[in-house]
Amino acid sequence: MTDDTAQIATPPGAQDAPMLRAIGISKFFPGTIALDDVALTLHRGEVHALLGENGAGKSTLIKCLTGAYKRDAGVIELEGVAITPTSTAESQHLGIGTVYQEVNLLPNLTVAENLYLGRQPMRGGLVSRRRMVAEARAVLADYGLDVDPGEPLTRYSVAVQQVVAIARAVEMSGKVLILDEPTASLDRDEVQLLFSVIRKLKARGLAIVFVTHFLDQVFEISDRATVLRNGRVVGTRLLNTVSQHDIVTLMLGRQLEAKVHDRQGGTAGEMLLEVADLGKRGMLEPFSLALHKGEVIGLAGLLGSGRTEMANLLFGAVPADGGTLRMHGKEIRVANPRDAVRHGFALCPEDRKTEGIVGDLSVRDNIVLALQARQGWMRPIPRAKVNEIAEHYVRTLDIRLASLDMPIRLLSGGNQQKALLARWLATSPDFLILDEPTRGIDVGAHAEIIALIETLRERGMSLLVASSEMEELVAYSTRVIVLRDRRQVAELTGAQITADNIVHAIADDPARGAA
Amino acid sequence: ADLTIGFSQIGSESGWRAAETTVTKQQAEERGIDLKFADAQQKQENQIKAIRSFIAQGVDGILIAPVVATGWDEVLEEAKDADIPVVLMDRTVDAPDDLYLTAVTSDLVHEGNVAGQWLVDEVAGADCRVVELQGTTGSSPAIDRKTGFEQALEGHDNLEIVRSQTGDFTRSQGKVVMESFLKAEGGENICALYAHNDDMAVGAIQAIKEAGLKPGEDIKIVSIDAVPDAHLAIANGEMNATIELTPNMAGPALDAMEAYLADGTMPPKWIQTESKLYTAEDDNKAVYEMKKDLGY
Amino acid sequence: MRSTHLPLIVTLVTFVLAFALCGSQYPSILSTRVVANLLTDNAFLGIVAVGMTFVILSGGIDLSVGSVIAFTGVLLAVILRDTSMHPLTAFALALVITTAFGAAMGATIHYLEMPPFIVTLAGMFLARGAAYVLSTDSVPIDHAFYDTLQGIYWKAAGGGRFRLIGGLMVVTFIVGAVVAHRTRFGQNVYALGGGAQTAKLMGVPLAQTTIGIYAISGGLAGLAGIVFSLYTSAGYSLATVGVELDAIAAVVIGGTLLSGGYGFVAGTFFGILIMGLIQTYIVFDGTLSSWWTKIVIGMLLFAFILLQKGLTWATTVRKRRATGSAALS
Amino acid sequence: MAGAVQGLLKRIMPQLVILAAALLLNFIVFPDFFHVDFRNGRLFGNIIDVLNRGAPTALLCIGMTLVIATRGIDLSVGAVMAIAGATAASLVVDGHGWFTALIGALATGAICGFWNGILVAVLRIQPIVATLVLMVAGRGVAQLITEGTILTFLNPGLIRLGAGTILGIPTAIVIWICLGAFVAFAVRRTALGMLIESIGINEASSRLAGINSRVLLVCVYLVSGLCAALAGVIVAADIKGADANNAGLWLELDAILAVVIGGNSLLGGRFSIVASLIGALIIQSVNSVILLSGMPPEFNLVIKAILILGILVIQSPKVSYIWYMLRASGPQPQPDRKTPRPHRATEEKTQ
Ligand SMILES: Nc1ncnc2c1ncn2[C@@H]1O[C@H](COP(=O)(O)OP(=O)(O)OP(=O)(O)O)[C@@H](O)[C@H]1O
Ligand SMILES: Nc1ncnc2c1ncn2[C@@H]1O[C@H](COP(=O)(O)OP(=O)(O)OP(=O)(O)O)[C@@H](O)[C@H]1O
Ligand SMILES: [Mg+2]
Ligand SMILES: [Mg+2]
Repeated sequence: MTDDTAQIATPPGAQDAPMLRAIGISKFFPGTIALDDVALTLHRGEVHALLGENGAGKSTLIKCLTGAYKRDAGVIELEGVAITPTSTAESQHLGIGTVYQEVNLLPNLTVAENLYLGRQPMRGGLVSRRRMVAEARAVLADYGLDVDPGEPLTRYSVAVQQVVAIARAVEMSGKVLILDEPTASLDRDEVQLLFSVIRKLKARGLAIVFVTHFLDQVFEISDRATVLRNGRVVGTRLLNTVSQHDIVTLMLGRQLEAKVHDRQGGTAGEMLLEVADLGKRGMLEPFSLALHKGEVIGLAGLLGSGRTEMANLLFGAVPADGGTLRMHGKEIRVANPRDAVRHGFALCPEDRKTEGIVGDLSVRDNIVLALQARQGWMRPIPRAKVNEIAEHYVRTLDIRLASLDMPIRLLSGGNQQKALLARWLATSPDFLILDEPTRGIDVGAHAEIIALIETLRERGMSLLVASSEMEELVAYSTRVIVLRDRRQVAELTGAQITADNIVHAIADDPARGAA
Repeated sequence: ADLTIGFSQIGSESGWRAAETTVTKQQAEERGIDLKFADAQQKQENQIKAIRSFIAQGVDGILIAPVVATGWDEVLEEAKDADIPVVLMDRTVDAPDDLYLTAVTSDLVHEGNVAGQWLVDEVAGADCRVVELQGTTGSSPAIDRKTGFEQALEGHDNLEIVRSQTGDFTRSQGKVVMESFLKAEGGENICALYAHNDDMAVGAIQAIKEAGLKPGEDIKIVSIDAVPDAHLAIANGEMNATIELTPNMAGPALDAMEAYLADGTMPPKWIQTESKLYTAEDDNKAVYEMKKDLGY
Repeated sequence: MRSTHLPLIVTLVTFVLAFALCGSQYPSILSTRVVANLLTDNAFLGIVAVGMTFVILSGGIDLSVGSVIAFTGVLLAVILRDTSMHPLTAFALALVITTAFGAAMGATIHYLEMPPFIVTLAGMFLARGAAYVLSTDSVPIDHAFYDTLQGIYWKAAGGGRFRLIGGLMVVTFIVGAVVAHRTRFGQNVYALGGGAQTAKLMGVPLAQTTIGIYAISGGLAGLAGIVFSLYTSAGYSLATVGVELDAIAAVVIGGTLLSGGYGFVAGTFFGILIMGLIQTYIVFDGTLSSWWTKIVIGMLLFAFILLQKGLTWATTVRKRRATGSAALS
Repeated sequence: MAGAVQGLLKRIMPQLVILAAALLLNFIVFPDFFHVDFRNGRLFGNIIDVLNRGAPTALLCIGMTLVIATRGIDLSVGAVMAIAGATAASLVVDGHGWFTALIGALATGAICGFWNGILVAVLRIQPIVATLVLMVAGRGVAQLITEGTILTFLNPGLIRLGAGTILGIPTAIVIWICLGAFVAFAVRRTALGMLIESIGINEASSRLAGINSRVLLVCVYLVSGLCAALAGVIVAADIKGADANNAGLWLELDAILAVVIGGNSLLGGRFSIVASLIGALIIQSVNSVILLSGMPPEFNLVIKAILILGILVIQSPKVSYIWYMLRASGPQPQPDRKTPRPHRATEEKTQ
């Protein structure tokens, strides 16, 4: 379809000149055309959703707009004036605030320093730390965040960091605010807080770009949506004129047939793993767990409830300070990831950037890494075999890449996630732990991964999946364990597994501050 | 009463230096002096620090083997104020000479001169292309021994220094550089080698052998320090001459110190140690046996 | 106390303990003389270390400083010997040259994306080589102005002389601390150390900051050169070999992480004092042979690093326990 | 297989070009540079010297390449050389055979490497500092063994290791070429290479992928120690004596330089031992230019600095990126591998 739809799709309140207009943006990478003649128009006071599959070019477009990448072609006008920002700093001065896909804050600075880097409040020519902290506290309060801005950022969870990043971008943006998958690691309440802030800014007449893979969020907050596919704009829509279904079809270029799963015989298979009061002081209360073959246990809980901890403890990534594991009835020791892998465990970590990918290694090597590690360095996997494995998973998981030799860090976020999944599937584990497996994954892939989990389960693999998405948990779990304050508070089975029940189990929760 | 004396040594960069340290300690022991030893790791700042600490500690006297001639006025003044006598060893400093008691040194220029003179007599008018292995660039032995040697060669046009490169006073560099000399000039075109210390000469000897030439015959070799290995080489006819730089500077130094502390007798401002020339005539075997336990 | 201040505290405590310990063994260490000597003798080292702290905080390293000090010394000496230029003019000239040199290295590092280790290594050769070319021999400086500067000191009870250069070092540290912790440039340095790419996305001007950092380091090395020439009233091309390693060690002992992003200028000050103390102690002891001196220095260095690791580790573990719940409340 | 060779060639092409240039420079300052003849049982010529004198650096940078690939650095190699040399010397002086001496030296090297490895991998001390300790103390240990003297020995077996020849080729050359070839081959024919790169790029991820990063790290430093020990023995044998204070002094810097000239990132990750070895030869040819040029020694450092800088600038990622931009595109050449170096410098930082 052609772009005349864009003209049709102008919001009613936008007869005045657009805030930002980008025309004919192109960006080439060795072996990829990331963006091909992309046009994007942002009006004052509109929230504009930027949608597309993984690797469609959303982040790249954003980076071109903000000068993080040098665009190869195209014009960008801010309030009718052509601009060519060569660095983020420049676009910030122009009043374009951005949250990039991965949390981009500095681990060594405090929350306040991160928030005010580059524009610290000064007194007498010197940075006034006291004012900085005070103002930071005030700002973060708007986001329902009660943290000590004087503490190092790393003391707080991914979620907190994400919110800080957003707050920083908002503070920066006088005219345009760009959010690349800001809600990926947020839970419902935080999303709502974020949306209320967005509405305020909207009322102030900012133009806001909003990238996400959660369509209901798109429809909740956005006025218009521009859809990319393989680096091309395939259409811009007024959201009140279309249905989710249309958008999905537009994104994928095909119908997405939603398949409904009916799970019988959840705990049919024989006992695989028995965990007896495994725990670590200050991280997770001791918990017990019995896992059968062909079972998918969903881990539900709010941010900071300890899901990641549970995953890490089981995998030996964090040494537990008590508890036993019995596999096939006999006791095993899992002191570190190596033991875990040897016993057929696998873990897709939550933080793919720092704990998942090995950025500079080729996609191929990344996929076989775990398998090779298990085989030991003495027995290298033959080249042919490696290619076979890699190609197989690139096909089955539909990983979009220029070549198997490209460094994995050059893949788009979602595709990195898939490659990591491939790494672990290649070891054909008995027990697969997934921490937020669908974070940053597009709707199509989302469905595929849920289907994949299904098939793995049917093949008799046992899984433990931590996720913040109720629907998703409901979709594949045979059992749901609910965590709160680092403690197991409920377990739902069979018919009990409904979004409402999970929400309730999580919800009646007295203490809930940060994160 | 037995004295406490601080000794600030440059370091232990060469066999000779190690020997000097050993001898100094022996001398102190014989005299029942409590010697406080400080190794400066080739750094002047460390020497100055050491001296200051000695002063703070209130020692009776200080021995310094200065790493370089310049830059001692300030700290020597402090020593003077605390009236602690200072004796310089194996190198003078350019500071007002009322700041130190005396200096026990050889004359570096003279050493170079002796070496040059020996070579002049040795070749007796015949044409001779000389290669020179300098010490560490910028170090005063390197500079003075070069000067002295060149002075001796003045007016003898049959002698010409064709190549001169630094061998850092070390055996391995001596060998490496000599190798390049042999190739660049052609071994047969080199008639003599002058090395600023024996370590380099010993290295060079090996290079010459590996080039299939006879050190000592095809190429005459003269160097300075007279360390045991040099005597051995002379004894084996692989080297021709070496000028001794005695490691025993402490003997005279401590004598002067003790005399002064006892009844304030002022020693001469400069106690020069002799620069003895050793050639094949001397009984190098014996000297070797005698020296080899001095910790060279 | 913030968890971030821990390394600083640790170093301070370590120094006090060590000082007391030495004092108990050699009472004369607790004299004004020794304190004054610590300041005077380490003045030039301290000043370079301030620059080095900035470089290391930004995740870089500067191996050239030792050579730059020597170069500055020789330059001054030669100028004062061969021309009638007034020392102050010569100082200014030297500072300009060394700062420019540092900036040039910074520019190379940033624009050519070359690792600091290598660029400054080449810088080290270059500066030392330049010193040789100026003069291989050591050049004495005698100029009335130098004598007046050297004449300035406060003689404390107990014979300790607090000299001008010691004061200069302290001032440098204070200024350095303010710049690092209370200016935007300082914050950018930390940001750079935390992650250049992220810092870039957050709008930190990389080029400006990197060049600035190495310019500062170069400039301070120049200043240290001036101090060193006052200290020895001479210029010598073989001087201060390997000082860069001493400076790095001091910075690290001072609790700054070589990987960048974490540390304090003040910490470096105590790092310097600790190293000075080690040497003083060895001299007071006076029984160590050349080789044992090296070994002991190495072992003490190791001991300090270990002590820091231990303390830091112990406390962070407690911290984390705390956070576990803190993060939620 | 052929593909692998081609890949290697593509990888080391810049280094080869620079080496050629450096040798050409030698030829210009000294026309007989390439002349080689056979004198009293050994090949004799400047080229041979470059290969022979390059041996210590070459041996060092075999281990150094691996260490740097893991994002580390080993400043202690110079000191380890001294220790190993001293050990070997004192052993033969005490009347042991040359083989015992060699084994003894290698053992001490292994111990030193192990020590560094423990500090880095187990105690988690930053490599520069961790190895700085041994750099400072190591020389002391070496002098402790020789008691400050230059320990001269006459054991022909040991001397042959440094000054001897095999089929007319100086032993040192044979040793470093063989060892280099062996290690380079070993890491690529096994999975070691990939695993080392992996922990160099992102250790957290690698651990989670089940790689035993600790053991691997220790091994890498151990190898570095062994290489240093071998180099130390060769240097000592070459001058028939162990010079504790000067053996391998500042050689660690040359080794690191060689690795970088070999196009390996100091930030760890992808590495090529062959390229590093060529880097070592490049450095040695530069030294040779200085010696042959006959310039007065005070210019040595300036010349070296300028030549090195030139070399590094030529192959700096940015410049080669511009190169690559001039020549039309191809799939992922060096630039994109290197340009984002600062990039990774900065991610996954979790102090
Ligand atoms: N620096 C780069 N070099 C080469 N290819 C790149 C680079 N950056 C991105 N790409 C490619 O460009 C395409 C678009 O990537 P981009 O990150 O914009 O996708 P995206 O829409 O953000 O996907 P996601 O929803 O997963 O974040 C992908 O195919 C990616 O592999
Ligand atoms: N090692 C640690 N030290 C201190 N605090 C930690 C540590 N690990 C996690 N936390 C804190 O504990 C809380 C748990 O975070 P975590 O991400 O594990 O929870 P979660 O249930 O997995 O939430 P999500 O995975 O959705 O982010 C976070 O607030 C985090 O700040
Ligand atoms: Mg993206
Ligand atoms: Mg989690």
